[in-house]
Amino acid sequence: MAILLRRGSKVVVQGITGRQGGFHTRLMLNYGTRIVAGVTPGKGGSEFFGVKVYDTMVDAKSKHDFDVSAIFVPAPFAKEAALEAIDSGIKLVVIITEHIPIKDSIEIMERAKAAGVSVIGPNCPGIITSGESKVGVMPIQIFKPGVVGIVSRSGTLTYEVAWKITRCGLGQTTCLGIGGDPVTGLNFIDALKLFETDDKTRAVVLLGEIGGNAEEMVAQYIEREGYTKPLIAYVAGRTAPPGKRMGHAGAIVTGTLGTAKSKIEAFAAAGISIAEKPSDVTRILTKKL
Amino acid sequence: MAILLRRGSKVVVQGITGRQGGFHTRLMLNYGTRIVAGVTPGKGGSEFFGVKVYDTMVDAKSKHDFDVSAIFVPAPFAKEAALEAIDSGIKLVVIITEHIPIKDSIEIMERAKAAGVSVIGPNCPGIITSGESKVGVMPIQIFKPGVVGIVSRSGTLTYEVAWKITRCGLGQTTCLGIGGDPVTGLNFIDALKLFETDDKTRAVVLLGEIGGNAEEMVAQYIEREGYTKPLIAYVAGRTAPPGKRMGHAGAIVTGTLGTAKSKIEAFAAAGISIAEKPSDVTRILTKKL
Amino acid sequence: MKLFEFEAKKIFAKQGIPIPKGKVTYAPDEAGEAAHEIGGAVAIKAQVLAAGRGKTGGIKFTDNIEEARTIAEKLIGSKIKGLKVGSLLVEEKLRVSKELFISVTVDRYARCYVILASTEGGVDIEEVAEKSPKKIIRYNLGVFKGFHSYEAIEIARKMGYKGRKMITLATIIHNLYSVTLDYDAELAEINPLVETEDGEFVAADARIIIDDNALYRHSELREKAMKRLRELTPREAEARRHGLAYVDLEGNIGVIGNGAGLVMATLDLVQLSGGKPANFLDLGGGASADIVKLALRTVLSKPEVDAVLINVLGGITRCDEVARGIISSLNELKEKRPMVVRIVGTREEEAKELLMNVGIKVTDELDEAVEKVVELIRR
Amino acid sequence: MKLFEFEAKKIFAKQGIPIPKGKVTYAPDEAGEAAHEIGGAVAIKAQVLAAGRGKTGGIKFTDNIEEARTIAEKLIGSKIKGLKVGSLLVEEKLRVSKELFISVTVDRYARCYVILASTEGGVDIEEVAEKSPKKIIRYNLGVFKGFHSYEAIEIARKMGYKGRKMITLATIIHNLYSVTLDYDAELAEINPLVETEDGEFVAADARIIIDDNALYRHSELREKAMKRLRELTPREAEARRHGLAYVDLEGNIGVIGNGAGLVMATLDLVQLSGGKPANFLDLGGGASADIVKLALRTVLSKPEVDAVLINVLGGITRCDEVARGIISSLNELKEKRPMVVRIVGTREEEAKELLMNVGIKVTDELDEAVEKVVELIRR
Repeated sequence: MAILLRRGSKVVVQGITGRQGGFHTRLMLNYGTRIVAGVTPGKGGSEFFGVKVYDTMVDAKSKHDFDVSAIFVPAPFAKEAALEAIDSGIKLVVIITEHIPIKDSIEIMERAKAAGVSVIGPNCPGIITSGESKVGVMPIQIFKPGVVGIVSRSGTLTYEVAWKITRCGLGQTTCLGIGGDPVTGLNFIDALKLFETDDKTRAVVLLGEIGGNAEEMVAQYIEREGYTKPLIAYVAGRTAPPGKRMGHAGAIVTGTLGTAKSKIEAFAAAGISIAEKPSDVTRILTKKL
Repeated sequence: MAILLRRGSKVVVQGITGRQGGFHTRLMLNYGTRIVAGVTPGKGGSEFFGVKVYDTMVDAKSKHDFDVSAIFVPAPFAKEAALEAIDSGIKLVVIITEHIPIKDSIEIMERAKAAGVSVIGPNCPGIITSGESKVGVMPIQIFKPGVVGIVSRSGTLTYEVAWKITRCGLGQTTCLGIGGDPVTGLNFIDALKLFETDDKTRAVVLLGEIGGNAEEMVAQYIEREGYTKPLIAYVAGRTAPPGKRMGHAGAIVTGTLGTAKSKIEAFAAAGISIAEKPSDVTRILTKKL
Repeated sequence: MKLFEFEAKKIFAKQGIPIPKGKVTYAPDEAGEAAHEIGGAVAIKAQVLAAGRGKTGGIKFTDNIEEARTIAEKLIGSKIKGLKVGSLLVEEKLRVSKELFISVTVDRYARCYVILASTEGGVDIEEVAEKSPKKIIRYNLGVFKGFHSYEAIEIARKMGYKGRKMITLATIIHNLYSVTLDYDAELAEINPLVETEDGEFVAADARIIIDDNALYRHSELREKAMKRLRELTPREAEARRHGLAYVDLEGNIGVIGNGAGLVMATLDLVQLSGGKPANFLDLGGGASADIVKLALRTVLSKPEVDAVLINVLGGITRCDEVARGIISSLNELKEKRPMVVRIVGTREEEAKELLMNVGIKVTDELDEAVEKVVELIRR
Repeated sequence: MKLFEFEAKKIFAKQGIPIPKGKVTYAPDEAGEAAHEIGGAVAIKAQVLAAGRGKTGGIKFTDNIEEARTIAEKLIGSKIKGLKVGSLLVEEKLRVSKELFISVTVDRYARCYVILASTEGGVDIEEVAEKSPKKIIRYNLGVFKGFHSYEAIEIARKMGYKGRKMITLATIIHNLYSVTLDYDAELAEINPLVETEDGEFVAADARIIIDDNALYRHSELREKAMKRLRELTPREAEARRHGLAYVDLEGNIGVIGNGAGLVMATLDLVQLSGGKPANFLDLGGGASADIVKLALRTVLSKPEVDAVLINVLGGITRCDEVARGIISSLNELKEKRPMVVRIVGTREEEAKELLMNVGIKVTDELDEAVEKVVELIRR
């Protein structure tokens, strides 16, 4: 089954004629992603690798039906593109763009929530359901259909772990980068819930990093609700120099959380298996499955 | 039964300590309106004619339950007061304040609609259910319990007609001033629908005036849907000098509508009884009932 | 408050809407100089706050500097649509390939703003709207939800534009929306928005009406509005300054009432009874005795007025305040012209007593009051 | 980008938040003059971008002009929390009756902004938050829905204020929210917000952090950020100018990778294997050959670096571009220090071939690459 994205999910690419959008549209098409339309204002009427390009989502929507939008437009225009996607009535928006101001992200998430739309990203590698479809920028040779779900805050770290999982023969159902920005759409817990109800996913890998309290919230959630599948977590940044401190308020919002130590301790307390190294993930997985 | 406002409807007055708010709070209390709280920022903790005053709607709400808010705050602060009322979860907001900028009114109506809140006004005399309760500024001696519903764009014209109806012995169920501004909350059609389902109301009087196309929309609605009760309309401004013209766009939005002639013709075409003079209203009513 | 074309264009330019090269002038020599500065063919446009200028000789073209002077000489001080021309806008003459229409105004019924756009702009746009409504695109929008660039692009696309031109047109549409919101306009309109032979868009005309109720938050416009007041008849100016809605009419019965609807109904009744109202005067809500006094002084200052009809239904307005205003102004003005007073509502009894004490009898019924005042005039 | 206290206060003042009378000074004489101008007792505050200044001697008080000079002399050029003091803020000393805390920042988990407010402000606010969390009011708010005056009033009321003081405090809270939104701040904080003995509120300290991603829409702040870059070490400055995230560390193994998570994981592994990273360097997404070249030059410019570990997992980043960057910089730098390259992902095959051609062998496994580089150092 996989989560969120399946073979045949209909995808529209916003910013399809841009440098990144164009490059990855081709790669996505090669992987088998069903891209039904593209949108770039001012480029309506043209074609791009056989995909019809429209000026607006409204126009594209009048000719096609789609399930997912992939946003590749530059940061200064990304908020408008995301709101356009939300207004179009789509149910899943994947924002690849990085460097989007936090204020814009907050507005995107606020309006997405009001409209019942799921957002992945921004500043994320996207989502791939191995062997079926990908909406994002993941290098495909790293992935192979299998039984492990991955959710991660970091793009390249996902590849690192996915590659090991592929090599050890387990393979992945869906891999999901939630994005590295302070404010993102879908969070770890949302993804874990989805994986829990997915028949094909037999174990889940969570890749966290220092900063924020997303990992601690997961631990709290698991401690409260439990989790019916093996769950392995890795946290990057144990030896990183302390980053910028968000004044007094930052510390108050997250409490004493945010360090690798705090996250790992919280995971341990919730009974989540912890990988010391990225390569430990597969070692634990093979033991558990 | 009456509409929207009944004996015992719980009312909060925003701007209760102001000149207008204070004066009319006393008159409303005298009439029997059940005012349960007042709000004026900075005056929380005081009392006003036995009504407790709070700084915010949130605070008032934590101590009282209410059905209707009456807004008497000055125009520059009226939008915030209305949004505060809408946020408080109240279901009916009556805005008496005049001179509210159109932009503010549009925002109020937009947010009220999203929240499922009814607004009466702004720039209106409010609403009175004869002999039961009033939320607004109508002079009470003019009204008497009875069987006629009145909806009007003009405050004093309402009094004129209500007074005649009282004198001829028919009396009123509910009288509702929808407000004289370009943008108002409840409109004629909303009010007509409510009166139609009210057992006690045996006939309805609609008082229109030149400008806009609210009357023509009523005529269209009645022509399409019919109306199960006698409906008498009067339009003021037959001999008024042409008012300011809203550029080309104004004419396009309302078409050739907006004149008394256009409104009266539309009413006639829809089979609505037309009063030539305010005093004709009662003449027609007594014939019909 | 309506803005002059040149004022509206200044706002457009500030908000990124392209306008023609041009200059405001107040004297023929200035107009000649402006034509010289601009060079080539120019349009000379009378600045009056009325639509339909072009059809009544308010816009002239020339490519001759001397002629520009002569045209200006004729226009300045002349009357266009009954309004005196005080200034001219001298502008480069655009090489027109197409005339579009864009406007943002209030949609009362939908309780929001509406954008109207058409590729068939120009003086006959209203006819277009009536005969082929499909040629006009209507797009509703609110304040809270806002209006996004992609919505403007969709409008420009529906107007049949593509590529760069579509984006440019969308930007103008979006900027016109910003003008409306930023300046609290009831109307912001470009008609025509010219597409030139070079494929550029330029606002050839400009119309903005500001919501008077919002002037308090636009200090610069507020000052302008104050200045405008000085240009009204002294009677109208003083009335407005005190918040009275006063309009001069041509009859001989002065009318004072409270609430626009009731005053209009009163005017209708006067006319229906064969009388002629001298004015429209709405005291507004909650008038004080002083305001009533001012209203009476305003109405009576007109020598044509032979009698006065006062019709007050007190709600917010307190009848006793009105009575006090009437009494004190009678004392002051030593007025001999007859007056019919009809007063009902909040503090009605007190008012009647006060008036009775000075010998003024109050009529209860409006029809009766109107008949009485019309009869008084006939005598 | 963090703003200095005096910069943040300038913004506060512009947005209607009361600040103490004060002056920024860069020399002892100036500080003396400022103290004289302000009169009475003054606070002399070192301007450094670090919290906890007060506890480490960065804030001094005096009512003597000569002493002000002396204090300034000692402070300017000294180090507070490892940062050199370049300027001082000389301010009137407030007569403190109470210290409050107000802050607006981002609530990541709730995906919105959060206002934090407490009547127990001052240096120990974090302790308050931990020990008695109920003493801190938290209020979430978004961008679209906005934050209304009545919400600010409700916060001020919950803080225990009434009447005029409540309204004043609410206005300050609302203005702090406006600062956050108008300036794209990740944090805008007043701690303490002093309630003076006269019952006025004054922002005694000020802290603003601007979202770097939003600098493009704040030209004035952007220029400031550019200037700040010049104050970094030349290595950090050049790296940042080109969008590289570079941080100097104290080891001898240069590390280059793409994606913060992966680079952090790499640093962890190096340390776990007994090595010491010389830096953190994230190429970001989609790095070109030129950026890779610059990255290598940056890492290698540090004499302490004995070997380099490159770990790239191509997604947006194309491995062939990385390979080209490595090759061209090696050609240019004639580098002798050993390099371990691990490269996987988009265009991996092309990259491996390119590197093979110049004799660089690519390692497939990260653990292996890390062990290899650590071993190289040990020899």
